[in-house]
Amino acid sequence: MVDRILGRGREAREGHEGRGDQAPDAPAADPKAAVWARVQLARNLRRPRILELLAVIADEFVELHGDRLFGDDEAVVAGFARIEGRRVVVVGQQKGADTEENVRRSFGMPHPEGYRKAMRVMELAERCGLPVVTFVDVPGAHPGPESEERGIAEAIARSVGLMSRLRTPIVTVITGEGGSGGALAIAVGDVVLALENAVYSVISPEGCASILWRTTDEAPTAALAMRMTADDQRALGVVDLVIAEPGEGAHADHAETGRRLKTAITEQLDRLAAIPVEVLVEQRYRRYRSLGAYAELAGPAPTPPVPPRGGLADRLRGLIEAGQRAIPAPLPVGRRDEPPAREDV
Amino acid sequence: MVDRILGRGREAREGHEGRGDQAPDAPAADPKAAVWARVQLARNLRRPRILELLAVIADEFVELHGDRLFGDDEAVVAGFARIEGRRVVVVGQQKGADTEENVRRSFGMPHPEGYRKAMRVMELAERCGLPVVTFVDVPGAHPGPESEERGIAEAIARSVGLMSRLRTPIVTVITGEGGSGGALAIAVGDVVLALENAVYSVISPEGCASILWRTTDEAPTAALAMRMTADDQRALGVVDLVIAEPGEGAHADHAETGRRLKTAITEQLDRLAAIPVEVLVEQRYRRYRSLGAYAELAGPAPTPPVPPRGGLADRLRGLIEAGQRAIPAPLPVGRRDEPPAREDV
Amino acid sequence: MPMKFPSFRSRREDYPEKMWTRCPSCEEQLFNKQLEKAMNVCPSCGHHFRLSATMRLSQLLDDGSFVERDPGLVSVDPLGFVDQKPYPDRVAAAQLATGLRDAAVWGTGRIEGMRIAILVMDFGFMGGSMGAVVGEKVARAAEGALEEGIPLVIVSASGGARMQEGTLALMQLVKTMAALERLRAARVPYVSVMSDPTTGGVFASYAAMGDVNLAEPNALIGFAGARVGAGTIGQELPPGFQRSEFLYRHGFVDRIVQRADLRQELAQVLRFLAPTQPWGKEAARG
Amino acid sequence: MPMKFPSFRSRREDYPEKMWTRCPSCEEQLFNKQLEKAMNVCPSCGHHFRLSATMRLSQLLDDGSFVERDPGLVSVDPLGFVDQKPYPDRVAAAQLATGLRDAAVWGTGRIEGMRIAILVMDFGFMGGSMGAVVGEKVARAAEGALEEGIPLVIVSASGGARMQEGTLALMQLVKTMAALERLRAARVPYVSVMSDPTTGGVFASYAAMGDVNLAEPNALIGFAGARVGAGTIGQELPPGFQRSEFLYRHGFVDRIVQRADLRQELAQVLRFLAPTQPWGKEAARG
Ligand SMILES: [Zn+2]
Ligand SMILES: [Zn+2]
Repeated sequence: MVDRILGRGREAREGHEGRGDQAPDAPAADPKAAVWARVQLARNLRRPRILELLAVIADEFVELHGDRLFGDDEAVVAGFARIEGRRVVVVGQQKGADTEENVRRSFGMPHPEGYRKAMRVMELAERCGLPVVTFVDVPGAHPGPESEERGIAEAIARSVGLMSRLRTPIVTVITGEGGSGGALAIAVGDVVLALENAVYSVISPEGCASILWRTTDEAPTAALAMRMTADDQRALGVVDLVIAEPGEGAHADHAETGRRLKTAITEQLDRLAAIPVEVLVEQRYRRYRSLGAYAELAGPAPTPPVPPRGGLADRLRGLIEAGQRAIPAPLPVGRRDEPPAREDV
Repeated sequence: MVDRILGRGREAREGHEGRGDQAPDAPAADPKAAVWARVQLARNLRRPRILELLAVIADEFVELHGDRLFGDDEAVVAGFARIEGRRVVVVGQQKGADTEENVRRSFGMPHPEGYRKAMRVMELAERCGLPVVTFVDVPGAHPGPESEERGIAEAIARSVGLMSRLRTPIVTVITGEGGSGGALAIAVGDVVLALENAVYSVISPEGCASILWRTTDEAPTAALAMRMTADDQRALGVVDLVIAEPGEGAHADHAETGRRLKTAITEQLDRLAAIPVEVLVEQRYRRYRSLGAYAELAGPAPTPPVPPRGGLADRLRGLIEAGQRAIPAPLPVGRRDEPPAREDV
Repeated sequence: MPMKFPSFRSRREDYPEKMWTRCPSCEEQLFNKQLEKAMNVCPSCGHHFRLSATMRLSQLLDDGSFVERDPGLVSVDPLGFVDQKPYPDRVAAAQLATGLRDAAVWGTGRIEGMRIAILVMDFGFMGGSMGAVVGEKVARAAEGALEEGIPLVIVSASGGARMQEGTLALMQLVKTMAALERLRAARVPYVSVMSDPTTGGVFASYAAMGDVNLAEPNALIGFAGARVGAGTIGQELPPGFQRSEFLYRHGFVDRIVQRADLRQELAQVLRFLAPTQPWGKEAARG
Repeated sequence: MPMKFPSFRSRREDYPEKMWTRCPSCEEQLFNKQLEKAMNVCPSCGHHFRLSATMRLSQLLDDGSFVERDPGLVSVDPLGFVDQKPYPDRVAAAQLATGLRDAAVWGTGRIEGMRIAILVMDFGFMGGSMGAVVGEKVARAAEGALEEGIPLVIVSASGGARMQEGTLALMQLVKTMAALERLRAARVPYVSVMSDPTTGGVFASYAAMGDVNLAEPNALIGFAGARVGAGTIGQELPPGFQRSEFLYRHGFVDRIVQRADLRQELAQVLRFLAPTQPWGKEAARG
């Protein structure tokens, strides 16, 4: 039996509660409260997002707009930036500073055109040989009907696929809320950094709680169970490096947060620039290929034998030849028609 | 002085009126009436389009739907077909047989998603190594505001660019109305065939007449002036081969029209299959690179010298240094603000 | 890691046989034998019941052609996840109920004589949710198709990523898409078949990205849960929202195919997709 | 082919100098010298007047850096096209009026020191329409940029394809796009600048397809003529239809740039686009 990744999971479970005491309003003694305090910090409205961070990090920034297909989604910011002389392409989600801007930016929840803009600009980065830096902070992709109509799932899938093979370095920073597929769509990188109070999860704690505990009141319980803090994510191997936040947290000191991020990003850019692109892309493939824990048992195939085809003629033949073949009964059909757990991812 | 393509233009002007007498209701003596009769034939509602032709030509047809971005535009039909054993990808515009179907198919005028579906399926053809056969019959791309909003120009430009470099053979057939950019978007090929009564033009005769003659009554005059018949287009080098129609025209005999087309298409497919793809794509580039007539004069540059930059400082410096540089007056600005001829292409 | 694996008993022992099933769509009472003969499609209204992985394989593949690969992959519990019961207990219960080790089965087989790699999902196993085992199987199926140069077919049935594996489940979107991108670059065809339901992270990765996307009629296909969507945004949902026909109309499904036609149409599409030149790492096709 | 080419006299002789121009937007009377100093932008309301090719080049390029290429290309009359006057007469009149041989000028130059290939269009020459000469110049500009490994900039101002050259004008869409596709494959950057107006076949080919698309404010940018669109469909047009801001909102323009900022912003974008590795047929950049 092989248990490939489990070690990292164990580490997450045992090692990293120690930093919980840095989170304000959260006694270290209560891990659930500590985690929930971090979720609140990650969602703090004054937390710096791509534009606030670029104001500190970038010497120069030229925003590019539009997906060349349908629209310009202001929930995603993309463009050229210069970071201590290094030319890069940047992509990130952006919320608004006030209600008017929040409406314009769909409260930071991208529609498909936001991800399609990101893809266009990342492809441009690949052509120009510019590295990509992404800043991830999103409750999730926009869940409205227009988002579904225009193919939010297709956009996420395509963007994830594109980033997995993009022939240029990608540095990803989870700066705030790493909300599921809407985060992942711009968070596939050669290296994944996270700010200390950032969180990353497959589903919102509220969504998880409402499905598994049947009440959103258990969101803190779900948050703890999902091990969504930056430190836990590092222990799982999903995040490579956690960057400490100054003082009370990133929201209280954009400038210092930006400076620390800048140091980390430039270090990574310089490290990745030294790797030949073929090697880089192969390493990135391996990085994601190895994420996820499973065991592999030896022994006989456990799946029930496949019965002959179900066409009427075949089926009749099957009945006539009964005894020669084992025809297991199909699963009772009723229970396969329950509604699915729809909030997954 | 080089006059590269003019010979073909001359040929078009002088040689090919002879077949006009095949058009019914049109005395050969009046070339304008003959051309106009062909325009009417090309627009005949019973003329076979891609689906009617495939019913005759194809042994097998599997339609594919959707652009994977926004919608499925039924004004464009795309899919796999088998033509006498040869697997191909087919693309074409389709009108409806009745009002209900015409509404569903936008009267055969594609929106951007129609061309984006075509591109998706042509890229699939390239990956699978299947040749592409396109059937062109369209008054023009859909001219409505939603078509503009979703980027009809971008879709046409991208499709034309894609076809110019697609690494698989492309056979294009103009079967009816070759209406401007909306036709061209699926009409870039290694070889361009046309049915005898097909027409091909840069703008509809009505549109041309309304701009240049200030009345649509002169549409037949414009049609003649634009030399839009299949024979004229062959003489210009835009069309490579004209396929005779049976009896009164394609609309009167779909079966025979299809059989003739099938012979021509399979001949071309077999010819193109023998050409290495690198050579094929280079020849296609050369085909379009050489279309268009111009002359090239020797002698000094005629463009007025470029004045120094117009920034205020530069301008002042320019005035101070007057006499050292020639500063021609700009063109009177007023006449540059006339409305443009908007119906072009 | 202590984990008990169920013995794989015949499921006849686990489920008392019922004679009748009520169609959730037309409410007709259907004789089970009759339903089974009709490929689990309601003969009265055409409702497509969900299929087990083995039923799906038997309906699609040439008799006796399926050879399962990587049957030994089983889920572990990287997060130590406990909700109302521990994750390992949920897995064990699903194994017991379905006779499967996880929500996907992959292997090679033939369809109208053509050799393919095929992965089918089973909604009966924890809602067909995708954890590391499903992701690993999809990646191995894609890599196997690439290695052998044979087309890949995936039949999806899933509520999305498996919450109990946290972001490691989310990372399976990358793992699967990265493998499919390599398949595409090598010009090996991939056909996605979406059955009821295909939602969340499975729809937002491999299910959406076939060279050709087929869907069974009226299957629920979407990204965000209808509850999430409507609740967050407070908008009314359009009619037929997130059903196959909605996805078809919006350009994400090539063809909606009745179950009775699926095998034949899949074979037809695969015959067209088969590259004219050999592809994949080897041109060897048996 | 008999065709008289005008002598290229100073245009001061052709146009009596007016002292004042009325702004079509705010109706202010503007002193021409003042307007010229303001780069032909109304100082009162910001209306961007159209520019001649030479004015455009002078505003964008480093002084004295422009070297014209292929100045000898002139239109011929492949169709023998006569409407209310013969096509050659229209060309001759336009040549006389503008001092240009056709509606586009291309060459090499520098912008903030960077060497680029640049093509600018002149709406004053038959509505900036694209016939074989404009198409040929765009293709040669793209091929020149590829050959030398320098970025390409095109400033469009056009009503579309030139009807008088029939489908040969339409074929220029293919010629230009084919050349641009080769540029893109070689990773040489291309920036499109759309000025008032950029419509029809020019918008439906190279103007829409920049790696970065810039547009001047309130420029008319669209495919179908508003008359055609509204007439055919009988729909009301949305506000701001086919203006730069409309195109920006719908995702087809990266940035709307005031004329006063255009040179600087173009240079900035070009500095970012310049590949980190040499590209094009040679890496030689002067
Ligand atoms: Zn029923
Ligand atoms: Zn004004």
